[in-house]
Amino acid sequence: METDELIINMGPVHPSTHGVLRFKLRMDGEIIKECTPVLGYLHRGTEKLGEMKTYLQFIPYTDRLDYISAMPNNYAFVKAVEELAGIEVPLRAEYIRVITMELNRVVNHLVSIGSLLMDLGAATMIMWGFRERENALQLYEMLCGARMTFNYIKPGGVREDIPEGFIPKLNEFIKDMEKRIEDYEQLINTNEIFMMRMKNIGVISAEDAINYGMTGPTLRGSGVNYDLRKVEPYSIYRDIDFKVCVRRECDSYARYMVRIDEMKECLYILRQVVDTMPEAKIVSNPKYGIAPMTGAPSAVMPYFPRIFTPPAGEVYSRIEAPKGELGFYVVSDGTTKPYRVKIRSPSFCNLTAIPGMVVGLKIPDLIAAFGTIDVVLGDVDR
Amino acid sequence: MDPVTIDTTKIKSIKRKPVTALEKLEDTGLISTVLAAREREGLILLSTIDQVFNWARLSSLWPVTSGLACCAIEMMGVAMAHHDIARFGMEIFRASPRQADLMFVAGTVTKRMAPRVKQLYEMMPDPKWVIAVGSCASTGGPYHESYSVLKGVDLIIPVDVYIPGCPPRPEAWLYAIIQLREKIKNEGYGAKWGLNK
Amino acid sequence: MNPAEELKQKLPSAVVSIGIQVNKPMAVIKKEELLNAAQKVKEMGFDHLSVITGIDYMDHFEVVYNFFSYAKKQNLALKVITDHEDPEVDSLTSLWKGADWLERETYDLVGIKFIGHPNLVRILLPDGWIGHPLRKDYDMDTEQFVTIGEGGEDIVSTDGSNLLRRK
Amino acid sequence: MIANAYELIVYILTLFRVYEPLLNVFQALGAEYVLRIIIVLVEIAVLFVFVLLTVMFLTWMERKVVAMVQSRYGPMVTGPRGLLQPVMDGVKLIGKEDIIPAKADRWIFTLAPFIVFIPALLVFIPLPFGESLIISDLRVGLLYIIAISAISPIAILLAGWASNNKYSLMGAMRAVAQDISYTIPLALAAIAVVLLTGSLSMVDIVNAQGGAWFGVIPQWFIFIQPLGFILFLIASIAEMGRIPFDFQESESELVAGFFTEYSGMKFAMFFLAEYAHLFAVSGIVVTLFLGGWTGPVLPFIPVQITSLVYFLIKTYAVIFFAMWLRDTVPRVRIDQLLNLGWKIMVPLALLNLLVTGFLVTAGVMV
Repeated sequence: METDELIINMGPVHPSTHGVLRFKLRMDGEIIKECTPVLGYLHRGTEKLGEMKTYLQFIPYTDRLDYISAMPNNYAFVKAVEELAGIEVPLRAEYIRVITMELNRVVNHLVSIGSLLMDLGAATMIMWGFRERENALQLYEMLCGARMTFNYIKPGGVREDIPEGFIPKLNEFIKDMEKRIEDYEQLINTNEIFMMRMKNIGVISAEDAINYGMTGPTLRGSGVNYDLRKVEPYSIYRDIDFKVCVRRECDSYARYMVRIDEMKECLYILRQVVDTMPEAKIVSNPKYGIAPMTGAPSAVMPYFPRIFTPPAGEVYSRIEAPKGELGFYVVSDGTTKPYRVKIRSPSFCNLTAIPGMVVGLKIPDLIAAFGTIDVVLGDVDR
Repeated sequence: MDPVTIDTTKIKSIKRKPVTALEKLEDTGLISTVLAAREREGLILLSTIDQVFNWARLSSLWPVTSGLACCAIEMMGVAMAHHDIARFGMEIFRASPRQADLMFVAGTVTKRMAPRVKQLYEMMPDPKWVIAVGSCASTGGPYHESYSVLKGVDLIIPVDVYIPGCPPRPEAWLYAIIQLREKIKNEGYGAKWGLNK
Repeated sequence: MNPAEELKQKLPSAVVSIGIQVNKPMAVIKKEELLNAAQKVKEMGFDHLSVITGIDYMDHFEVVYNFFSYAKKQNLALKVITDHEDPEVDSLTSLWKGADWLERETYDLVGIKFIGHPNLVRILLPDGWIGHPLRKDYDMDTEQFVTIGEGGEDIVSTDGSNLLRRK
Repeated sequence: MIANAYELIVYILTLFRVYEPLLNVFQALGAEYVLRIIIVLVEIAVLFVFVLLTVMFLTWMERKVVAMVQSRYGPMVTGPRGLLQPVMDGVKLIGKEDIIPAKADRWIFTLAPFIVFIPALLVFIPLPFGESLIISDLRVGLLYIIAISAISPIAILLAGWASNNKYSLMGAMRAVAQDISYTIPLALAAIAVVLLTGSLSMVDIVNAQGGAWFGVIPQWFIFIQPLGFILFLIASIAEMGRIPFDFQESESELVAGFFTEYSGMKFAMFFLAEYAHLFAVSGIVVTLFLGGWTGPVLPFIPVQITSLVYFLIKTYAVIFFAMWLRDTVPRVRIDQLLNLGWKIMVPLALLNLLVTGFLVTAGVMV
């Protein structure tokens, strides 16, 4: 039976587009014939601002790219600058960075799973997710005073050493979290309706996923064993024991399960890092950071110069952010400001696959598939 | 004499309880409303009907679900268990602006989004209120120099309460909500629509 | 032998020079030979196109492609240099579907045209936006405003009177 | 034996020795029917106020239950424990601007909320809230209820069509598809009960469940008709349009479904109708399967009061179940829902009917 086609606009203000994304849908009844994402409603010109600000001034802007997991963004940019300038980082600072980043991965996946479930109609999970997220944010507040946008990682180290009482609280959080993940699994994993909604929805094969440039949990849900922390170990990931969570089903359920597994893995990493943390309280490179201050509470107070000039050159450096491969292409011309900053954001590249994924499915499936891609619009539009 | 004891009678004398309508208004610390009231000879006539309606309105502010950027995550944080704006009866986030009373402009308003935000505001039925959340929505914030960001949402729609912060802490949101409730409490029926002039 | 050298060996005509881009091998490719070289690179196992970057150097543009091979776990960067007047390079959408949006974005913000791209329109900024913001000569002083047309499309103008509130 | 609420009012008036003089006055005027009309109006007013209060309470309860599950407090500031919250919501909605979209069909757009709201109240007429607490014991009570509930899809379709909004239209289409495909298993499951009682009257159905096996286990139809109960419950939750079957207004897909464009009081009417429907359907579930208002008779307390309390307790248990369900499960997809309805529930309901018919004919049951 032939029916008239219906053009539906989802967004930019729509409850389930996670912000201001817009889908232009060509529908045949309830079935999607064509899906065109329209981006740019949150395009803030971050790359241009990168050319206008100094290296250190630009770090806060990286926080606001992927605002759910800001710490890896911080780190990705700082890593690029460090590679460019060849800065050594003290071991303790690397440990602190890994703690913050893995903690942020947990937070990111909590929000991701929560909002996925909320889009599917079960509002309870997001409440639970945010309850635990709040505990993690309190840890961040202890660390740097901010809840979401940290500006904590600096070239050559981190801004401050971890405060007293942080590690016990972190341990408490890990312990609590392990129990909570079991709760989530009880609530969701075996839910018949959830399975019906997620299995065989938004299928993307490994070849396609690679061809589209998808990365992160979305790629690992398609069965590609690829994690930059293992492939190109940066920071101290070389010394950490963890496994890459891979699922072979290629569907939304696989991507969801990868996230749940990764949270557990994160907690495992956190435990290790906390146990093996070096004692020496040096958290920034003396050449680029530390000015010894007498009479200060700790013997060395990190201090970062306002002006910072890496040598001319260009670098592309990438890390495994919670959403996938986050890269910064930084071109320096030897002045205090970068000549060009290009951000390779995971959300943008992962979103590329959506139009191909959802043809022939229905609007509820689009929401399920889109939810498991885990997109943050600040990261897409930049 | 015990040094710890605080003489409570003195404190009372310092902070006099507001009696008249204008004093009550000044007590809320809402500058714009106070100024507007002074303009009208310091008289705000609130009939009983007005009071009932104002009470109803401030008690059930339903926000429209419209997150724009970073602050939207904090908006979710405010709505969730830890801070729980449901206590004020505000947890009913309506996806359709037709059923909402309050808009949180939560995040950066880009040039491309600006007409949509305005449209959304215009779709809401009167009486309606707007809270500009974060420095982006208030002035453009860190993106003030950007080519594609609107420098403050008050350029396109009227704003009742501004919250500073990037993003503001949930406590700041709660404070802003309380301020808005105070503001609504003192609104005359005509004041909102300019009939008192 | 690093992949850049390997590429030079296989396609001596296309590669202008090879170098190192902070511990990642890089090859500068002739503009006309880009599609060939990319084909070869894909055959060499570089199946992941990580990012496309367009850089404005005032007198010329550079387009940098960063590749990664899942099998060999190697990096490779290709660089193409175009003139400033009419920057054009071949599109890689036939080889990598992921190149679609990356190229559109580069077109949008830097203004490099990709020949053979199926749908080369602006992606982040609305259609009709004047100038390409990431060029160094972009006019930052003229404010542009967007309004919504009858059919819901974006209309760009430098006059914001339709949008802005009367004070 | 007092049959219905009219007679109850007359009985109470007689008890206070008011009825006779009143009747004399009206008879003297030759207008006895006026008194009857007044009593009926009083009856309706009491029912209306009761239902409205219940609905308001239900919105509050819903928010509190959700909050409880999600480890929150829920409304706290307005009134004690936020009890005044629904009143405030109502007053606020009255004071809101009433928008009719420019391209909407004005008449139908205005009419639709009323067509939704009025049947939601009419459903209560043959529903026994307690011994003799019934407006009218219709002999076709169950049929009447099913017929009246079938009006709301039409109104929803009107609302969706008149709004001139794609989301509204899609929401309305879904709602109608869902309502139609679930009314059938609902009715079939109910017919099995009718087979057992041999009557469509709600009072008869309740009375049939009044006894007890071995003096302990109540003779509720849930024990005789477990499959029927489950089918009826699922179908009625689907008909109510609550999670996991809330397609008509599934927020993350269709913004607010068929009432996307409604604001102010018209929106409030949809809202009220929804909760009135929840209360009505829960009441029907209780009446058909959970023994209605039956329960142990207590000394010194009029049976009308105890039975009302029993009925409310059972009804609220069912309502709580629906709310609890809402917090724990995601929404199913529309095609999955229709599949479930037509391919599983209708055959099962038919099977249930068949088996019941056999057993009743064979004289095993009842």
